Amino acid sequence: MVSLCGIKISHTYRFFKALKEVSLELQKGECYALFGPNGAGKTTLMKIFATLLQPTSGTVTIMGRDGVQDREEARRFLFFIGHGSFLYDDLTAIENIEFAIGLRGWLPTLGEIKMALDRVGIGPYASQKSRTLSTGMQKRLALAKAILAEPNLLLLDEPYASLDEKGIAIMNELICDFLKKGASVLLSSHDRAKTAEVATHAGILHNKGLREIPVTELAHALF
Amino acid sequence: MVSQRLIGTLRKWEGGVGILAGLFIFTGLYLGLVVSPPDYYQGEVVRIIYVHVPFAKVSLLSYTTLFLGSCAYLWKKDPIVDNLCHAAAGIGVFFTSGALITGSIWAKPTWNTWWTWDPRLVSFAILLLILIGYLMLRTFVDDKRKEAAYAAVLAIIGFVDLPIVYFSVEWWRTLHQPMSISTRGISIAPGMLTPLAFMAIGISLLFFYMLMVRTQMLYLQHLLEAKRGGLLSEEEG
Amino acid sequence: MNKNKKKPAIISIVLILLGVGYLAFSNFGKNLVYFFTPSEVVAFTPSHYGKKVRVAGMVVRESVKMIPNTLEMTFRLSDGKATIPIHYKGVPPDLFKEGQGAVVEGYWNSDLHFYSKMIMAKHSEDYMPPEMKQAGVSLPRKDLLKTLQVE
Amino acid sequence: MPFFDVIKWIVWKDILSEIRSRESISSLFFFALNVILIFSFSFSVDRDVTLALMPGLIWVAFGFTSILGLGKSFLSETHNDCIGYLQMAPVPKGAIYLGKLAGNLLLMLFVEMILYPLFMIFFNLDILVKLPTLLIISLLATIGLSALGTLFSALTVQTRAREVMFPLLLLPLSVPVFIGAVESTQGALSGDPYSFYGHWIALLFVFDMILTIASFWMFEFILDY
Repeated sequence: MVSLCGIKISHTYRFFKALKEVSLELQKGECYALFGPNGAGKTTLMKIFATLLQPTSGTVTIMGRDGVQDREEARRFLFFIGHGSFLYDDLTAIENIEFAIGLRGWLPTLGEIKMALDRVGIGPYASQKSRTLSTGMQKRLALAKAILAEPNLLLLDEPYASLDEKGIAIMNELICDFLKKGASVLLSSHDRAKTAEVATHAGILHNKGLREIPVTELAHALF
Repeated sequence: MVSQRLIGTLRKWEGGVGILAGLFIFTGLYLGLVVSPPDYYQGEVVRIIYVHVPFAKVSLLSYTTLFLGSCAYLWKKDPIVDNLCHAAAGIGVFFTSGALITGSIWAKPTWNTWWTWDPRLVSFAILLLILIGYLMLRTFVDDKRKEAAYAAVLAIIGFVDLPIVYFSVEWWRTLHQPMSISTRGISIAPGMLTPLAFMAIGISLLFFYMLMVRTQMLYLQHLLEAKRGGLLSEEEG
Repeated sequence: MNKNKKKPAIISIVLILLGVGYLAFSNFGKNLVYFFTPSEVVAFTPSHYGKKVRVAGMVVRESVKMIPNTLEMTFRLSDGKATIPIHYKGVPPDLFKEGQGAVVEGYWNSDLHFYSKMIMAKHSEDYMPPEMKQAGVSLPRKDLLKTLQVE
Repeated sequence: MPFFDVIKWIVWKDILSEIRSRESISSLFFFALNVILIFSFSFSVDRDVTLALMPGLIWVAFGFTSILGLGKSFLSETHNDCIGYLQMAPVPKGAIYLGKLAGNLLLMLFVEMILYPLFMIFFNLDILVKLPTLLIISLLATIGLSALGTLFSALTVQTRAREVMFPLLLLPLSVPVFIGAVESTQGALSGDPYSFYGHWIALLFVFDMILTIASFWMFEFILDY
């Protein structure tokens, strides 16, 4: 489905964290959780999958498309929720969704948008300018976009950050939904207990390499 | 790796090119300043032609190198090509300002003005501004790869823009003698052409020599920075 | 570059070349005058008092007269058909000589003098030693000033 | 994803944001008003002199305004990392460029349309009859400025010293636009026949065409380097 082979980012790109060879493959319905200390390269790896960064060597393949050469094609299949909220401050929540999904080639009806917003629990704020939304609500809004975008690969960079209890529960529920529909999810996290609820695979980025760990150990093991 | 091979080649040839450039320039200067006759009209002042014209030609050569290098970088994304472009731009600033300064010095006694709004003068001034903007832009971008791509885009847009600048100013006003060496024939006496040819070859070789040295310098500088940042993997270091 | 970009790319390059070609070869460029000749200036005199123009011509022999105790001088500029009197204030360039070409920037005043503070010597693109010039060797290219030559 | 839909979405988003915040329009308008006021204080009241300087004044005012307006056109994209979303969107990057260009063009033209009457009032100009020609000149020159400005805005907005770099890159390269605009405005204002200044309009057209095409292709390397 989705794979990353022998990814390296090397010295010529002065300010990037170098990744030593990293290889990782995700099948349909799998959720891979990335752990690792700050600066281990989690975000770099996510960005490579999101086709925002290109590796110096190695290949990225998303749904059979080369993530470097055919990245315009590959991008149709993925959705990335990162630290930036991708929101335009002066547009309302609904308009932001319309724009974001419109760029992906289809326009959801108002009913569909409202339904997605209700699903993530921010239905009442649908017509508010997004600058008035709190960080947690912005994250939920991003999640509503992901529901409508229906990606084959969902990339979540620290999805639990700035979400409240309820938000985390919604997040995990939605991740399970995505997996059931056959999507693959790659997420990076520091919260082992919450991640253990959804992850099917886990790995730890350390010394710029990736070491796989059993999911069953996630909840209690110290690493 | 391509970079290593190229750096090896540069290191091998740079000495030869440098010595050759020196020989040509010294011969050219001797012929131009001592042997060649003064001009029938301009007198001794004409001798600045032996510096001015080669400098002007080599500024264009360096910008063409920068343009072609930038296209190649955007195509292949090879970092060493970016180092080459960076080097060409810096050297371009040297030759372009040299051409402008010697031109000014020449223009004062002959045209009675340091500067006139002539298409070639304006184009060169704008070329200089583009090159300086290019070098400044490079210092203001944090991410190495972004820096290279942005710089290449700027160089290409500038190169496309220059002919329009030239024509717009030509239409606006001009005061510059037609080019002496063109497809229409050569109108320089042989005694003056020889030193000019020597200087033109010598300064071009000087450009290539500087380019070779500077490209290696920039390459090594990046290597060093990477090493300091601990970004170098073992097999590359 | 993938296949569906090839056609637009070719069209783009063709359009850019057409644009530059237009600039280079349009008729407009050929009709440009960088400066007027004295006979043209004489022709449009009355309507152009006080307007800045550039005139190119030959400095008439023995016409240059310095005005004592000032930095001013007068001379006549000619293109063979018409001659205009010039009043110049400033230091003339080294290459300003009688019988040679000059470009004068200034304006036509109502006292029928052309007032100028700027003279540019126009030199040709021929470079050769004095002996060759005396021997009457002519180099292949014609230049603008030769067409203005009077004598 | 159809090419023109992307353009439409970007323009829709930019215009809607602008209508909501009125941030650019109001700042550009008051900035230009200040430029005009300073001009009117700096120059003599001699009508002939004013008329001779007018084309230059108009384009200095428009030029300053576009530096301010175009320079921040990508600023809204850097908030909340929206530029990252544009990069990841499965659309041709050239379409995003054309969308931003169209938005900027509309904004700049709107400001210029407000400024022309102000020039008429403050400098006592009689330009109503010449307005159609002036509008065509403004349109062509503004396309050229916006084409370069949009590209350079994307290029400088993610660098340090954005405010310095933007005019430093834009001004030298837009020399032909300013020469063409001033010369043709001069021709139009003085009532010369079209054949006297038509070539300047042609120059503006050629500039627009070449620079828009070149920037269109180059934009991809800025957004998706």
